[in-house]
Amino acid sequence: MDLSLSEEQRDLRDAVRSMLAKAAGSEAVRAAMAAPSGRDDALWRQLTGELGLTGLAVPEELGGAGATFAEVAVVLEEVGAALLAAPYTSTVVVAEVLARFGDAAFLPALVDGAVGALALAEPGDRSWPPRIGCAAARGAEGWLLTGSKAAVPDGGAADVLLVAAVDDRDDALFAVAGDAPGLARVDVPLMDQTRRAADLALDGVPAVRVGGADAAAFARDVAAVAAACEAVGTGRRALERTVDHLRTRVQFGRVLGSFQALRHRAADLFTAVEAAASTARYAAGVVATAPEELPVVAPLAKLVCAQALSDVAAEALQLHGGIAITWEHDAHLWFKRAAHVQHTGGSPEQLRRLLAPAAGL
Amino acid sequence: MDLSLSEEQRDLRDAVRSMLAKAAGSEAVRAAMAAPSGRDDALWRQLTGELGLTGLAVPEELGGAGATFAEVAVVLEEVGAALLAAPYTSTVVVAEVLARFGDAAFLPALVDGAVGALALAEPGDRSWPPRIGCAAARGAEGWLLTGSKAAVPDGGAADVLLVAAVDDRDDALFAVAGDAPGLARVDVPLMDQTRRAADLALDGVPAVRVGGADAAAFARDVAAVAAACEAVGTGRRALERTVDHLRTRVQFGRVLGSFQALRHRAADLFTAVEAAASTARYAAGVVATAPEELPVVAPLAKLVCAQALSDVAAEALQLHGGIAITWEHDAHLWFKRAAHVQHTGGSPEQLRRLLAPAAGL
Amino acid sequence: MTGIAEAPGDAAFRTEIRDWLETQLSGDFAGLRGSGGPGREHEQLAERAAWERRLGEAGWIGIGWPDARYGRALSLAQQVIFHEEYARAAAPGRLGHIGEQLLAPTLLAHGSEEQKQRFLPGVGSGEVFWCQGYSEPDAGSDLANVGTRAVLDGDRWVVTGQKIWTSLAHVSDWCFVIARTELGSKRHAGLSFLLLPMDQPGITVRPIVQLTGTSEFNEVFFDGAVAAAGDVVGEAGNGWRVAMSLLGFERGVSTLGQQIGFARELETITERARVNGAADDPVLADRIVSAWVDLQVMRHTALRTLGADAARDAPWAANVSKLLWANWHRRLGELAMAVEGPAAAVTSGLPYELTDEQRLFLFSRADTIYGGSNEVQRNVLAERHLGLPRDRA
Amino acid sequence: MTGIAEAPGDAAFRTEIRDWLETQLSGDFAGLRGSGGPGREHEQLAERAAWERRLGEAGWIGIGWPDARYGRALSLAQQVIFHEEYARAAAPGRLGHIGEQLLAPTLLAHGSEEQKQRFLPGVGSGEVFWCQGYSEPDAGSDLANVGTRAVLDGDRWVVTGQKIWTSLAHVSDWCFVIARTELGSKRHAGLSFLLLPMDQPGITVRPIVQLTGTSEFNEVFFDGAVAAAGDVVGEAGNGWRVAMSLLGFERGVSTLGQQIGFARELETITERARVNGAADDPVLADRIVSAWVDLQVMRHTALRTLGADAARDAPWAANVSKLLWANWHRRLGELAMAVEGPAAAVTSGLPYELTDEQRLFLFSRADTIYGGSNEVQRNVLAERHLGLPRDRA
Repeated sequence: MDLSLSEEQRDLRDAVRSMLAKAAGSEAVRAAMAAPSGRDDALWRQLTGELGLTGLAVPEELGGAGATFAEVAVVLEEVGAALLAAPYTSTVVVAEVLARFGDAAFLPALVDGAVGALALAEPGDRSWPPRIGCAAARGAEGWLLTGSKAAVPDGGAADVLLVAAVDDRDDALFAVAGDAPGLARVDVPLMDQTRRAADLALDGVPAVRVGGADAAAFARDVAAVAAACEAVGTGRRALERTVDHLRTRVQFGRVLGSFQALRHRAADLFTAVEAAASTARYAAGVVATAPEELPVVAPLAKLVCAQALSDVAAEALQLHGGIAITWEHDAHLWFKRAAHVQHTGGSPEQLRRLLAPAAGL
Repeated sequence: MDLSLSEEQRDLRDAVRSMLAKAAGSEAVRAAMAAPSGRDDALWRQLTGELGLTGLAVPEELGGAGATFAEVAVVLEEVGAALLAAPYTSTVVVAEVLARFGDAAFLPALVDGAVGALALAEPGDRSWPPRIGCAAARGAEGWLLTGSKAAVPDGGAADVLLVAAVDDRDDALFAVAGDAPGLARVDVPLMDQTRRAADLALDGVPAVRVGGADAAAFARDVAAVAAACEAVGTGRRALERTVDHLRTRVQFGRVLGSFQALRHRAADLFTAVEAAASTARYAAGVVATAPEELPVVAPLAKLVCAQALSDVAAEALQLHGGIAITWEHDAHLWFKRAAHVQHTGGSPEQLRRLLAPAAGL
Repeated sequence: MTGIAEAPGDAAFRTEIRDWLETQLSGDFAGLRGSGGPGREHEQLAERAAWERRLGEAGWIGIGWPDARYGRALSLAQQVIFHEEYARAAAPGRLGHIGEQLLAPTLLAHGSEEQKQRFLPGVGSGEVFWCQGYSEPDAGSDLANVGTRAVLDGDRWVVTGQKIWTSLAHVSDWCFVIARTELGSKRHAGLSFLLLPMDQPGITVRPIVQLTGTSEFNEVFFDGAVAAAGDVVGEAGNGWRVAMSLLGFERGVSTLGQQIGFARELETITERARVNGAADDPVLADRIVSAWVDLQVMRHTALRTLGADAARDAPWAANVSKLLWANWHRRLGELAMAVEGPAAAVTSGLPYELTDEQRLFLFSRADTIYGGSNEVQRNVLAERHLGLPRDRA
Repeated sequence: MTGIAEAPGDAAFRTEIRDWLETQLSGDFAGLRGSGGPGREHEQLAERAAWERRLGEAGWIGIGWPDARYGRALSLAQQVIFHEEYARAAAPGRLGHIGEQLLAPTLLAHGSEEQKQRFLPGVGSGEVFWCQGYSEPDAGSDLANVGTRAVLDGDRWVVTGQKIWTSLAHVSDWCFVIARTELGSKRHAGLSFLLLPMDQPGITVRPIVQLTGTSEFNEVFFDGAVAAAGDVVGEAGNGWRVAMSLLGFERGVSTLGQQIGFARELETITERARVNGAADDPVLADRIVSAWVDLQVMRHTALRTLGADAARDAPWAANVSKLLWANWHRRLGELAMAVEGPAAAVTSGLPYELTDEQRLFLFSRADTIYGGSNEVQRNVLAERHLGLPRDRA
């Protein structure tokens, strides 16, 4: 596994970046934030069916591009950088899980614009990994799910939901169609308005079993890796914009960047972001080539990248000064995104406790 | 309680400071470090019998100056600033405990140059407050102590030892003469060579009961306050010396202090030290005027002042650069003192746990 | 132990103000408890204006003004007691504090007798509200970078320019403004401290929507706005000195009251942690205790800076206190979110109804920027109190 | 998964070096395991010199030198494997690394054919040791502030001045020195890169006693010391460029080996925490896991900077890696002390026999100062990689 970006990966990055610069700039993000769906439908069609970005790591015979999650990670960084208000991350996580565990029935749709969502956490539970109370029972024509899920990312718009539930033996993972009978979804308002989430109530919802506890764990881990990659992109962009500000903003008769105290803080943030980026990239490589490492590497990547983003976003506010406190400036969007990533999918303390055995404790 | 230094307190501070500047400069400290006793005997006589600094808070009728622990705190800061290699801190703690709880037999000697020491922690115990295993039994002519104590500060030279032991009911505090039969003392080598400590083995040592659990707790708390005041002095001096270095050392054609990144770090350290100093001063006032607050204020002061000193000492090394890594420079003495204060008398984590009920947890 | 020396009568004074607040805030103004704090400056404006008049009637405005003709010249201890009790009662955020605590001390120090007589009674009665026109959009932390100009035209100043981060501009009757009155002057020279009525055609107030979605601050545009020729405080051209002495008034006795508010915020978060299980996480519990510890340290530092010899003992008080409380409050916002856990991501409702924790988390980011940013405080400490060189321009 | 692409044959290579080290370090050199690391550079010098010769005989010195006439020009992957296995075996700290990893690449890049032939075989055989004369007492982090002068006097340079922080000067045969060879030149101009034999009357080595009480570094005094006229590398006056290219060689393949050493240190501390009860403190346990997490991140970063496209992908590698490892190692020293608890204050014995934890705690303070201090790394990152302006002199 070579962790430096290859020429092909750089080309992919540049193409996605320039496309998002045109189609998903700050104004577009704000329009999507205000839209009930939380997204620009035309852009979503372009990203999926047209460019095939949700199918990058889907095998060619299922309509995908046959690349790996390392290439998805390249896109995720750009998606994070643009704060793209679209269910890209959720969808590629579901695609990766289905490509590895599922029957392939849902995959062509996901490549072509259908939305995926992963439903893990349940109401009132603050543990991590989440405790699964949702129950799967065998009905006459297959599995039926009953229970509830809390603040499922992109759960409202999802065409395919992967739902963690307890079957007769253990945690397991099930696929549910968005229009399945017995499924009720209520949008949940988020502080990070570039995201959408929904609470789910499941009352005997027909479902297809994707896999057992290993599938549920794999899904959780891939979601953590995806969140990490996205966070790296947001953090790097927030830092670039902050450095631009330091380079151009004049105070006390000189550009801010000529103050060494600010330069040194920028250098420390750069170090944090690029170190985190290395870990995110390693984790993305592991999804494809060494999934047995995921139970350690995925929480590690989420922990490190969420922290790097939090550090950058907080300093981006401070280094921008008063303007950053206004609604018009993007700094609060990075900051809210950082808080979202930090507080969902396991707190730093929980993730470290999860990693304690790997650390020898 | 007025927490700003009064004119009298400033005079006391200036007098002690100028005396120590002459008699306890860096070379004197290094000579004392190398001496088996760890101190300059002539200086100790001057500080005690001559100037009466160990008796500042001892009532006049017992030979003291009749001031309060707030004045002792002023001296402790200077003692800490000079890294005075002498059993001043241990002795004033014992004097304060005896003035409050003891019969007064030992006090005149302590005012006149005798050394006091407080023996709490026991071998192999890393809990805080320490678990007391040392046993006190009633003999024919009074109490007899049996057990052992670990790394008692100034325990080797002490003429009067206050020893925490368990009597028939609870923890209690006993006074033991340094030459009491059954007491064996072995010097313990410390990383901070400006300090001395000894392990004690007690085998039926005759002792006078000073008080019960409240006396033992009071002694522990006063020792914590004294350590805090001393740490403030060391931290403030380390910062002053570091700021002097920044003001005078030229690199890249300019004085170091003209680099804003270094200035800002110095400003943060100044804030930490002066905030900690406020808490130490409050705690010293509480010793005299509101001892019922000590169980909270004493660990608080030790926690905060040890941390401030640790921060300053670490940055003092970094900001001095290579020279600070050499034996000749005083930076390593501050740094080792900081580690000593931080790791004895309760770790930061332990002290915060101790404070959790006060914090509402 | 309050920590600051109290005189005979202070206990009775404490009882008096406590009882008065209890009566008022259980009666007509019961709905105002907890209203109008930071991040909630936009709430219940009419009721809070009435509350100011009630305070004025009862003689609780200007208690620290040293001139007994206008204020009550109470002792430092009694002023602290007032602020402590005010905070303890969760009495509402003050609409009149800029007039009372910034404008009035400035007039008392630098104003003419006529100005004092004309302006102080309205402030003291809680009927006239003031706002502050200092910061400008291009200046950032550099207060001396003043672009707003005022030209003397007969018996009036004509003011043109823009101020920003002006709290309460939309409810204020008057504004004090630093403007450049000498053409071509630079930096600190040639500035004047002018008093302008807000209700005039030359002034436009535009609220700034903040990251919370609410508005606490405003931009104020001056386009041929007018001040009477005599409404300059100190002398024309001497505005920098007047303005800077005002910054000195911002600190002081209200600190201990502010800390009571902080303590209440922390208690709420701690209680929440006990209820939702966050306190069972020992690492989070350790952070909660750290926050509590640092609050005690701030209290001890405030007590020290209110001591009799504080001017000698703690000349750095304003800068150290600002750094401590701003950083503490910002960390408290982070802690509040951590205690919420995954619920921290979810708001109370549409369109953008933040939870208390989210509001604290977001709004406290401004604490380290406004009122002298962390960077400015560090510069001042390093240059003025540590004797380190200034940055070369 | 090693993380760096391996070729066929690499596994066999790993087995070869592993077996060789196991044999050697169980045999004649069994006493050298763990010897001579940072803070222990003074230990077992004679045995470690013999070990260098054994390495040389076996062909393990110069494996990465690109010129096959002198070295083995092994692949990056194989060099990494060598360093990993060397670290894993706890083989002793290298006495010859300055010659092998700094001087040799410099000669290969800038030296004459005659210089290569004369000096490289001695380095490659482990028989000739080198030290580095860069830093000067008045210069601190400012390497271009060179006061040491060299004057050409017939067929020899006569060198006068002082260098400091020179590791291993007391055991070295040769020293490479940056000296000012053009009278009156300033900063980077007029410097030359000279090679001097250490065994001559004009050179005095004085060990620097460090905060540990031991000596790792030296001052080197040049008082009419002599270098042959031809023993200048590159051209006279071109020394800055030669010296700077050498700094580039310091990073690279040894990083992953260094991290294996770090992992062993952390494992020891973690094990100690399990045994002495420190790990039962959840806050300390959290810190231990943090240290482990950050070590993984350093490993991923090292892998990235060894990738095929690293020059484009991570041009900042040297600076970021130095900041990461130096800060990590310094925090590890603090963690080691916290794990010890009250025992951290007590040494192993008189006169000043430090424990391993204390040695780590104290010695790791140098990590953020030497080899480009944290401040220098941040300057370089800000100016070179973020495009922020330089500080104005």
